[in-house]
Amino acid sequence: MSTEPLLRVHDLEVTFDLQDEQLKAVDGVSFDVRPGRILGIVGESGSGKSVTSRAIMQMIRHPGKVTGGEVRLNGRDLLRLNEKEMLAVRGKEVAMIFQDPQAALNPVMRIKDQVVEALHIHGVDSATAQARALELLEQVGIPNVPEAARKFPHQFSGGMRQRVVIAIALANNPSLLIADEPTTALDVTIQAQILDLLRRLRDELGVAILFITHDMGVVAELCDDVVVMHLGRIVERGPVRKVLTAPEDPYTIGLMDAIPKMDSPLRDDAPEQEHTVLEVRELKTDVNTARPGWFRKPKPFYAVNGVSLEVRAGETLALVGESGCGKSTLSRTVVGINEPAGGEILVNGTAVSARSDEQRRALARTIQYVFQDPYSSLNPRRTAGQSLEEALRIAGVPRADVRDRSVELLERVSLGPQYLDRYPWAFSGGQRQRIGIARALASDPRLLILDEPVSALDVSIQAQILTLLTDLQKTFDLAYLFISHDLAVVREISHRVAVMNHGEIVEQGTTEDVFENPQHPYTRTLLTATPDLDKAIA
Amino acid sequence: MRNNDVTTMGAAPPTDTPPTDTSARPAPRTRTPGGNATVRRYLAAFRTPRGVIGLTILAVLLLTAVLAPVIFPHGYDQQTADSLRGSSGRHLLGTDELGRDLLVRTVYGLRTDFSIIVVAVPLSMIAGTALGLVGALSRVAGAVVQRVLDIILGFPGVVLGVCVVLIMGPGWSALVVAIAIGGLPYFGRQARAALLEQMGREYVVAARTLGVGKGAVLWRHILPNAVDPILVGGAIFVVVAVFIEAGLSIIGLGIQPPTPSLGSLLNVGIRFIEQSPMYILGPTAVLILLSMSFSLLADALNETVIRK
Amino acid sequence: MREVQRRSRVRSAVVAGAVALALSVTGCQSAVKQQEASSAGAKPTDVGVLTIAQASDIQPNNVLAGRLGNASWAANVFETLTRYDDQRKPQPLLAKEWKVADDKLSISVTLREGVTFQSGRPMTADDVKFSLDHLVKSSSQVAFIAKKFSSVDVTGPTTLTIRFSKPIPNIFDLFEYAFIVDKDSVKGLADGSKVIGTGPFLFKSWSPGSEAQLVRNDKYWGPKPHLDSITIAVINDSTAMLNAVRSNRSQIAIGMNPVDIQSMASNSAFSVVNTSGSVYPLGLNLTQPPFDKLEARQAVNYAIDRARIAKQIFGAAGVVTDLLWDPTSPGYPKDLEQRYTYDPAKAKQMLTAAGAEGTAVPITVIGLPQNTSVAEIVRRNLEEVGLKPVIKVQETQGFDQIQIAGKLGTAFMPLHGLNGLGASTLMDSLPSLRRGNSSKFWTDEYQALRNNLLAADTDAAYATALHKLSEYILDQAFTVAVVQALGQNVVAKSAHELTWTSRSYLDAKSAYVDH
Amino acid sequence: MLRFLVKKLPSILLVLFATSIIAFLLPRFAPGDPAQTIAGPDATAEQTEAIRQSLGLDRPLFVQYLTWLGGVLRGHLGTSYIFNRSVSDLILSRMESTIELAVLASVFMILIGIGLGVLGGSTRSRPGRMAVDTANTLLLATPAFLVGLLLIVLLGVTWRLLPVSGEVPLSENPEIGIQYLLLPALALGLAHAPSISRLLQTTMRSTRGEEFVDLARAKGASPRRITFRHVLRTSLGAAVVAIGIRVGELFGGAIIIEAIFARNGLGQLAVQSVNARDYQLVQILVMGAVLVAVLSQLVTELILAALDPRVRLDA
Repeated sequence: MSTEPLLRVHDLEVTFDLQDEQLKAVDGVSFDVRPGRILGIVGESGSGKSVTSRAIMQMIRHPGKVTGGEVRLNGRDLLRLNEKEMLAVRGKEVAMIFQDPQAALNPVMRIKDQVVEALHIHGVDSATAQARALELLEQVGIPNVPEAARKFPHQFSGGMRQRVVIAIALANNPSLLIADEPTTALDVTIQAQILDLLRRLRDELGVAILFITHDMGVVAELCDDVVVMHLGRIVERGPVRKVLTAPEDPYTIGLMDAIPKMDSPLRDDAPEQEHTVLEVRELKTDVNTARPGWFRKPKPFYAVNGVSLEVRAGETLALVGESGCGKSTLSRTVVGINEPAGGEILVNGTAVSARSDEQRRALARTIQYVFQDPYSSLNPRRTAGQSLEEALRIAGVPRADVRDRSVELLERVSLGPQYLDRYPWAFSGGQRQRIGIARALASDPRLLILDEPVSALDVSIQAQILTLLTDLQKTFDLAYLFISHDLAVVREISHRVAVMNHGEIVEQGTTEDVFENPQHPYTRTLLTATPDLDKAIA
Repeated sequence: MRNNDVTTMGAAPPTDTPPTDTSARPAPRTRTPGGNATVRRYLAAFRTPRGVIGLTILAVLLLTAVLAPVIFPHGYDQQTADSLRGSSGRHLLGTDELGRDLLVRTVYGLRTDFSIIVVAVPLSMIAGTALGLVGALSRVAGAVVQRVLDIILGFPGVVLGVCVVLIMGPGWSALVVAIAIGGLPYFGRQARAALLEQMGREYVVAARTLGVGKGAVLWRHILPNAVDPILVGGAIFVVVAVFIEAGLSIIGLGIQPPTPSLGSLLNVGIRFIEQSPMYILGPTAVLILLSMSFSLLADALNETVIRK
Repeated sequence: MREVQRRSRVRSAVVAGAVALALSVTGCQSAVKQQEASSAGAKPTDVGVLTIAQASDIQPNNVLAGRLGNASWAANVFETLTRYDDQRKPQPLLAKEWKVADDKLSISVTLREGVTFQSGRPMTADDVKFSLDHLVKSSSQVAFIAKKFSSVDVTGPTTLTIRFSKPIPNIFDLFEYAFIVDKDSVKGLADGSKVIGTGPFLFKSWSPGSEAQLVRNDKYWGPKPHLDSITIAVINDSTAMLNAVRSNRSQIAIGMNPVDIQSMASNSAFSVVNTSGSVYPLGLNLTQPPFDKLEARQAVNYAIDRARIAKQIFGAAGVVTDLLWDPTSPGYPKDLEQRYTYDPAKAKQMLTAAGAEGTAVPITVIGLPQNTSVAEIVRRNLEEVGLKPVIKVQETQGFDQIQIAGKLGTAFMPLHGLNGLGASTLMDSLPSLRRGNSSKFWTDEYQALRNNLLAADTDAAYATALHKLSEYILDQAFTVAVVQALGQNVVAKSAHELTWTSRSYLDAKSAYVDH
Repeated sequence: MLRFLVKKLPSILLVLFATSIIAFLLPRFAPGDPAQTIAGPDATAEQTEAIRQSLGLDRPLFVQYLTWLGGVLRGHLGTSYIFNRSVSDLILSRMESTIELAVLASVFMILIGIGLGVLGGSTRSRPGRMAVDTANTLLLATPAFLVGLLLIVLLGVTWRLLPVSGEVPLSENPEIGIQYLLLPALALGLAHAPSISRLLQTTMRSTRGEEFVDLARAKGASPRRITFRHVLRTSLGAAVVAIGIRVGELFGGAIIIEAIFARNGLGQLAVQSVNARDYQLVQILVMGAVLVAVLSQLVTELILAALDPRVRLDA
């Protein structure tokens, strides 16, 4: 702690020049990063954390502008440098890792060339650069480097791509690495590997890292120090352990409370009933619709491959798995968006299919679907009222009662009647998700399929929606099939858990059993990979 | 899996970066009913610099064309012995080979072009959109329609026009038909693209899972959201339509004399380009203004209505 | 480093391209300079080649008919038995001499000896008989004359006698048209693959729609032609044709736009040769109102502003006349030329009298540029006197078809080439005048007047008969001569000794081009 | 690639087959009669009928179609009624003119289109953008024939720099030939360029918002390098697609350009054959136009695959 700061940000101010207003996205932010340390910047969306990181690189997008403060790297104020001088700093002294490794790599350049370019720009000759590139790829853990180096980004998985991005960042031995949500787009298991890698690089190379994230768990696992940002200001700072265990600022306190924790008490309200609302038997779904030729049959790809499960009245069954494991396909098959290729779906004990509109309507009286993205699940051209009206009319509510019932639905999700005539863009993400839920409740269903209902929301909003869901479940005796990749959330809301991998269910049991005593190795991997706030601090 | 709100800071278009919380933005227009909100968005387009210029040019042209019989009550066929004269006080744009005032003929030519556009473009737009949306009702029919549209698309605009004229004989209706058919694949594809995009949208899926019928989904959810790009496409297609009219008229397959159209004026003007280079000036300028006004409007709409 | 190299390579390529472009524009040879230098009077470089620019393509398959496209070459490859001189007196060509029998019911022809086809085969009386038979089946304008033959008897290798049941005074019109073709290769005419005649030039090549080549026939029976070759370039755009002549790429332009001809006429390096013209009639259908009334038809004659049409559309080439005969043809009744004067008031009054005011008059017009322009003025003129004319333009093919079907409607505007033919031939060859005309006009009196013309055996009698016939046609006004336009060819002064036949075909056998 | 072509073949054949039916039926639905054209204006109905029979035009349409298609498949494109020449000869003799025009026009189109597009897609200053946008808007509003007419008036009539009418084949005299070719090719190329430049410009501007461009900046890459190596390189696909579509349109546009510059190319041949109801020629020319469009699309896809490794042809 005694070393001179590598990076000193002092009183930084960034203003966005919008048409009707001046918006201070970063307002008097100061912090230090010391060599060999990892500083986390945490905050919810719009807190100004990314803008801060971009300001350091002088890469703020139009119409944003740095309007005050200084950014000293090794004592030199980067904000005073002109663009040409900055070119020499970027990638050489400070390097950046981006959120979405898929978007961050040039899709039409071989990965080696992209690494070489980083060296090339800073004057490394061709032969040396080639050799160094292979070395770097090796260093970040790319398997079979000579062959992999010739590949294009799309031929890699997300985790591998992020390793390439890190390799590029490390190319010129920068003293500071800025990582802007580098694991947000990745699955937990991959995230764990990348965090490992970053830690290792810090240890081996002594590079300082400025780590921007919204995830307290990740901060806990990786960072030494943390600053918490809210609405463009720093509200709390200090060593990770101190901030996480004993936050002082009310915002931080609230934030910490909202985060689902892996040691919070489990739900103890498992319903007594044995009535099975939904049963799925040996379900298979073929998602390969691409036509390979005129005369050949497409080769089937089963995203759901022989899955059986049941959801009982009033209970929450969580379906957990990483991206591409088939959990969404499964739920979409149940409501008829995808067509089953085999197996059976039983609702209230009767086999159903959802081929025709008639069948769908019948099914919709029992099962409703809530989508992940509240932005796109509401028609932008229709008001909340119109969206509700459509659902109510389908459910058989007479036109005269629609208005009253709509207000009633809104009340159930804690929204006032004034929202009826608003268009989706006038709502916040959380409000939109509430309307999505209200629409699903229109037909008084017995089961809601909740497809990642909170993963697009900030933590504080997420907590509110989870509470709403629990309340609704109690009031209306609803059953939930809760699909999520977030184990902490799942642990908090579910009675039972099914773990899905490669289209199959690998483990199923009560929440307690699965979390405390996982049987399947995959479940165990998932659990270890999930950043655990308390374990990290302890 | 991806936290959208976080993404906003990094990768979304810069104008979308107000670092407020996801709490509701101040929404002064909250209570406006649907129609007005849409109209407002279009009006906003007309307030951009391009929109203002485009609309002004169009308004002037349209007004002149509509009022032509009032401004020039003697019609476009006042023949005199003074043929192929240059610009003068009496004839601002000079006279044609039969001594008719070229300003008058240009204005009436513009009128003819408007009359073609007004019929052909909406016709093409409606029919093309309908064809493009067929896929929503039947997958097979949709595929077949696309094939047919592909074949029409294979015909370069003028070749298609020549084929239509071959059957119908030259004239106003042949031009309308040629333009309308020419636009089918254009609007059909646009509608289909919008359709495919909308079909993947969650609110469409949501409506389908509710059990809303195909027709209702098409009418309530897909069409309103597909209409913007098609309208912008329509504005761009007007330019194409003007070109087709002029192109066919230039090779003598368009509007027939004595009725002037911008293209038929050019057709004759080329014959006298050595004697009276002035001849083609009026129709050329008006044609460029006309197509420019629509392409500016398309740009303006595109900016404000689609990329919002 | 590689990047830098590549960029400089790209840059040098761009520079090289720009230089090449600049060179090609400013370089030693400029198409525009060429064109300006020559119009200032520079000498052409190529001596023995005559280049002709013409608007329409050549038509070997129609060599026996009069087609504008054949005017440049047909008389250089093929020859006729006789040819009219300036006074329209037949002069020997392939025929050495001829004698009309006293009863005027036969003609004996003696052919020139030692004439061979370009294939090397001697031309005989059999070929002449074959050619005349062939002409009957062709689309020639004068085929109707050959149809009147009762027999063609070959009396020796170079003699033959043609017999007919009634006198044929215009038989030399037929001879003027009847190219003697090689019976062995006549099939090749259809696609232009074999075009063999007896003329001073050989038909060497033809690429349809763009170019044809003739070369000197070294075995020609007459004096050797001077020219090595003749190139015919088909240029159907007026500006391009103007360029071709101005730049001296061509010495002759056939079928140039009248407005362009006027501008060429003022250029001292060129002269304008008047050739046999065309007549632009307005046919009126007697079976349909309002033209079932004589007064209405005559009113049309008063309504048309012939002077403006002639001047505005054709300039110097325009001929203001009410008649359909070639003004240079024998017996032309000059006093009838202005029988109707432009008098819209009178026309209006006559139409009102005939109760035709406000009648819709569809006019079918052949879709040629000059024709449609003429029609425009006619339409306007008719509108001014109270009719409601509507123009329907038909492409040439469509027009011909409707004409044959006899469905041209109330009024129609065809285009007739006069082809240097006399009135006695025209009255049978012009579709507007002949039996079965689209005006549906035919009377005994008309028939009698026509017979009188054919029977006239002296120039004076012919003139009288023609005057009477003309008067009758004018009175009946079933077809209205709107305007006549001279054919005009532009000829560079660097080309000499060009001969134009009475039907305006080019004879280049003694032509030469300045060095 | 071979697999891709094999896969594409059925749909190409289908389009061509459908086109062949349309091309065959079109002139036959039209009023007018080639027999009449051949017979000439003074022919009698009997003469015309005889010609019709000799051409086989009196047989049922279906039979005529099969005969024709069979011939085309064996390489016999038929004989033109008006020219009495084999259609293939006629097309070959006109081909040079149109190909010269189309090739040079394409070169102009691509150079100007990509040039303007890059300029518009990389200029950050407001006046620079506005200049490019204005140029684009103006060009976009000006069809090829108008560009042609303006060039004629400016360079052909007012200043007389270049000849504006007629042609000399390059094979005959390249020096003079190119001068005849420059203006029509420029007119055609210039008019089609802005649709390429606009697409390229839009794509480049949106590509600039991509994260990999940020990464390149973070590497310290210079603006020039970013523009050419990253933004342009990844946006080129959009330009290629636009070029592919335009090349097909260019051949169609050549009809009008040939008419106003008096070039004896295939376009003029097409207009003549339409006017003369020369079925045999019309059919083949329509098929040819569609074939060119289809082929240029195909080539586009191949180039696209070469440019973008993500596009897999045989997927």
